Amino acid sequence: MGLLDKEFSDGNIVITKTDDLLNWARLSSLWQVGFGLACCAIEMMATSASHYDFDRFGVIPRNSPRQADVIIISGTVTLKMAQRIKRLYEQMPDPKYVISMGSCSNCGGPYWDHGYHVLKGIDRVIPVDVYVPGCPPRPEALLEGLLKLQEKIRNESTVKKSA
Amino acid sequence: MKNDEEIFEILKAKFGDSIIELNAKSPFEKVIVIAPLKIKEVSYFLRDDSELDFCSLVLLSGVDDANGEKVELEEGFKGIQGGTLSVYYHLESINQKQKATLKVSTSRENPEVESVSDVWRNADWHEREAFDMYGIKFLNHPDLRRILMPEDWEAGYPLRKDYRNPEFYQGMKVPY
Amino acid sequence: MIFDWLSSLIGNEIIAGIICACLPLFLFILPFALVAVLMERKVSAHMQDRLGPMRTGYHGIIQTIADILKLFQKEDIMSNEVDKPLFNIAPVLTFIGSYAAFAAIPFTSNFIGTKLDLGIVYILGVSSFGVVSILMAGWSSNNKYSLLGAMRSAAQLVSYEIPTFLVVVTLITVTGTTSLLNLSEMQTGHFWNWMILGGPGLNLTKFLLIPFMIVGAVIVFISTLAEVNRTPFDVPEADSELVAGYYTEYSGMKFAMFFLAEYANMFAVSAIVSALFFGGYQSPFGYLGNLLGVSWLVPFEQLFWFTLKGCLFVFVQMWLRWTLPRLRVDQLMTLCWKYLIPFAFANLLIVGLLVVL
Amino acid sequence: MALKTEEMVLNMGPQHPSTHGVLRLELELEGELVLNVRPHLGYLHRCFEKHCEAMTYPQVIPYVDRLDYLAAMSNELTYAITCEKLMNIQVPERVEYIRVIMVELQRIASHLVALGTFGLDIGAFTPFLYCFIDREKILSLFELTCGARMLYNYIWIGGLSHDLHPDFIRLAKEFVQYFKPHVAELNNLLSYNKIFIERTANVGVLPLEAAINYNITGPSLRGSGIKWDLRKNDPYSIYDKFDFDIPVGKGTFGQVGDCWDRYFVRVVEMEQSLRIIEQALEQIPEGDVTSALPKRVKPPEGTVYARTENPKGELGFFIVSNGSLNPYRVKVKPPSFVNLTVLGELCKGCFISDVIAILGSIDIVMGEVDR
Repeated sequence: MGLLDKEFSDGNIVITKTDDLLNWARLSSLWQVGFGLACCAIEMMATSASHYDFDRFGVIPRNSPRQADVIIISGTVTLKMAQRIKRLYEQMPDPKYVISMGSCSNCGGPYWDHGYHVLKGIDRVIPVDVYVPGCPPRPEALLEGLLKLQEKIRNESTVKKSA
Repeated sequence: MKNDEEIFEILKAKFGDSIIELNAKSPFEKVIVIAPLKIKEVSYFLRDDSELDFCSLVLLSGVDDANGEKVELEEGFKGIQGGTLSVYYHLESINQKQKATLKVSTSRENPEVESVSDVWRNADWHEREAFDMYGIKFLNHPDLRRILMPEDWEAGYPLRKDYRNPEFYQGMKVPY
Repeated sequence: MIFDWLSSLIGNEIIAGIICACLPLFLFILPFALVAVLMERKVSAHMQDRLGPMRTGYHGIIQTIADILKLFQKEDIMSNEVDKPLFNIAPVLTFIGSYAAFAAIPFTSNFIGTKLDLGIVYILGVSSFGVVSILMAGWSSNNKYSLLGAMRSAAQLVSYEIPTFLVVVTLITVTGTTSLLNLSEMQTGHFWNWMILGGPGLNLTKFLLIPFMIVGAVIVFISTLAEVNRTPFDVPEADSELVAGYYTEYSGMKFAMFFLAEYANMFAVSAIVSALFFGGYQSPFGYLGNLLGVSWLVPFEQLFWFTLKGCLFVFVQMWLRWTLPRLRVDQLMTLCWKYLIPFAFANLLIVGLLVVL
Repeated sequence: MALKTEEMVLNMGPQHPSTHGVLRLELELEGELVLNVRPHLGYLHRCFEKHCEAMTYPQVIPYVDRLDYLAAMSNELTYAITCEKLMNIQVPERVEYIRVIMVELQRIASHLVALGTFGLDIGAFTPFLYCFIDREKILSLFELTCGARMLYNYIWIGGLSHDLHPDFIRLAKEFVQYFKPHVAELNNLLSYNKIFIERTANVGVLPLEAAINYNITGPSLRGSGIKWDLRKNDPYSIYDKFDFDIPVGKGTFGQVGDCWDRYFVRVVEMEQSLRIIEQALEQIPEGDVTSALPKRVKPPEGTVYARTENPKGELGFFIVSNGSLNPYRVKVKPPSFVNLTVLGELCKGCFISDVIAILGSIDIVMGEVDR
């Protein structure tokens, strides 16, 4: 991608440091869309609640997608819901990230075979950054997924091509 | 408190031919079979009669009996022609502490049952669900639309035994 | 005083005026908003048996800086249907409204943006700016949630101005001044000179006034709480009903402006409450500087007390927010029109009588 | 010339902070007043009934968990009871006791979420987190028993997957002692809060006749003032051995059947569940929990309907068996689905904020509404 493609041939020290700063800001203030789908949403709430405390990592739920950075697809995505999720994703401002939480949104989960109304994987509709397996994933697993996402953001660059 | 035979006798005496039989095949509950276009009348009586007093409809469920003949429609796919679809009504009386199970059967090609949503208000959504899943048409229903599936779902009625999933819905691949 | 000093230093009154105007913004309001956002998160977290932000700096002290830096990087979404000029002006206007209020608030006896004689009246007038910007934001967003939030907010702000003003009038009848600086100066000395304890002097009227002053302080605190849209009066941005109220459609820096303005507003109203009833920048126990004979210490002590009192009230606002449920919009109006305004009015009459007698 | 006016149609959901998942409401508004509410369902329709037809009887249990995912144990119990009725299995005494303990713990956990989110809808954020703290304690007990936090697959047809952990009884007793004062804390923080009462009393009044005609069940029905609890009125398992009360709505701060009554019934029910758990923990006998597990679940032909009192209301399973290894048809009687039908009736003429309060007070779970 790269915001300033071809403007700088290499990342020099100024750009690298700026990158580090901006990435640090993005990764330490990932606001999630306050949005739950199914069983996993309860575990997501438990992760935000006192025992696991998402807020330690700077994650707070914002109800409006306009003010959010990360959307956690927490649960089974049905065909009826998939279009709404796509629209929700499109409403979020860039840079935005997606965590797919739970088997259902990864690949259809237990509903993969006979689920006539279940979308088999949210990645058929929107791009996913981190997949968290489990049915439902434990809060620790979701935290691990968040750390993985932070790791991913840490290695991003506004100048260098990401791929 | 009345048992199923007594309720059946009362209904038989009142409605005659509309009450078809008392089906005791199942060892767990006896089912009173009623003509599909008379169910509303019978329901009103069951609710309003002081001895029966079935004040609430616990459950309304459609069932695909799949008792028609299996025909090969396309290569490898078997459809069902003929036979019946059924609707089961589980009733309960809180005051009389009694339960009853009713059943109506209707043809698979043109499934029509009288709606009971005037009698028990919660039947509204139950009937919409049965319509959604089996395509059973409830006559005189106030708002018979699909309830769970998307309204533009064209692939048929998912809980029928010969249902086949579409390949795509609005550009999304449906099978795994 | 700062202005005089600056203009003599620079030799140009206009530049000095601009610098003077910018000083509170950069010295106080922005840092305070940053601190307040973090404070809110920490206060709420510790009330809820959590830790709050922990990963950015020691116990997350630079969390808000990360938030702001991130909001700088966000895409600024503007959908086709919005009313573009209004949509762009609204956040700026909100910030102007809350910033302009600081012009007449005395931070210390020496440092006040402008020594307006009508200080308190000016603040009440300027804070109505908020209504306009909120209506603008709600209307221009072309979003039903925003619109509902804006309508609620406008009704609420306009209504709650009235009890505030009635209490202010009460104070004016007692003190005879509308300048916040004079008002704060009057409450000098010790805490028994504060208006909540009947004001300076030692006579019968002072003791008779005490209960009515307490009532007045409570009313003004409640109504200012409503004016900054804090729980239990946060119906305009009721997040469980209206998603995010009037700023539902805003993203990136525009949202950050609303966000910062809210916290700046919180401090502004806290400062007003403390200036009116709790001695403003005055120390409750006399000054260390006077005691030691170090006169330059006094303004700093005053700034310290001013900030402390302001933060205390901000803390109370946060405490309420994380404890109480939210009122419904009609109950909000009932509270204002059926309880606060009659009480404030009766209070005004009684205090007026007492002062005349 | 008269100005032309029209109602504003507000779409609430499927992504909305307080529609408890993915319910979508279409509100017709006149200013803040709600003229009409039309719920739209199906955003979480996961084809449960189709899956049942394709699975064998024991394989259905994990899917049953995912119906009312806040009360998975209760769902499993209902399904197990239905299948046991179908196959005529008597389960050992110890199994019954363990089931009752689990289900009552689950009831507390489910009510804690219901009360917490209700508070959240009204605008009180902190009680929600306090409820979740207590819920975590219950979940850790479940985790000790069967390794999972939310969806357990623990209660099997004819028994349990395995016995209790040796420490379970001690820890459960500790939990009961720990939790008792917390109900009072919740009452102080939320139930008797003046603003909370203002928001919920006299709001969304559900008259008893309407409740019965709509077949509302569970705390929402009892909030309207009738003592109807399947644990007493149609006893299953071993509930007739315990001593507990059925709380009903009394209209303490308003009319009988308002949101506050429905809310408070749940609070008192948690206390009663604690009583049941205490008694069960004292009386629990020794025994083998897997002795009655059938080798092959192949029930005879026939139809059966069995039901239990779930935290949300009456959960029932209607199973049509054709004598094979797979159920021919499984139809769920979902309490949340039925309770939601009354929403349109309750919301006519109230404010937008009240819609949220009413929805919170009837406590739905979308997994069960849409299945």
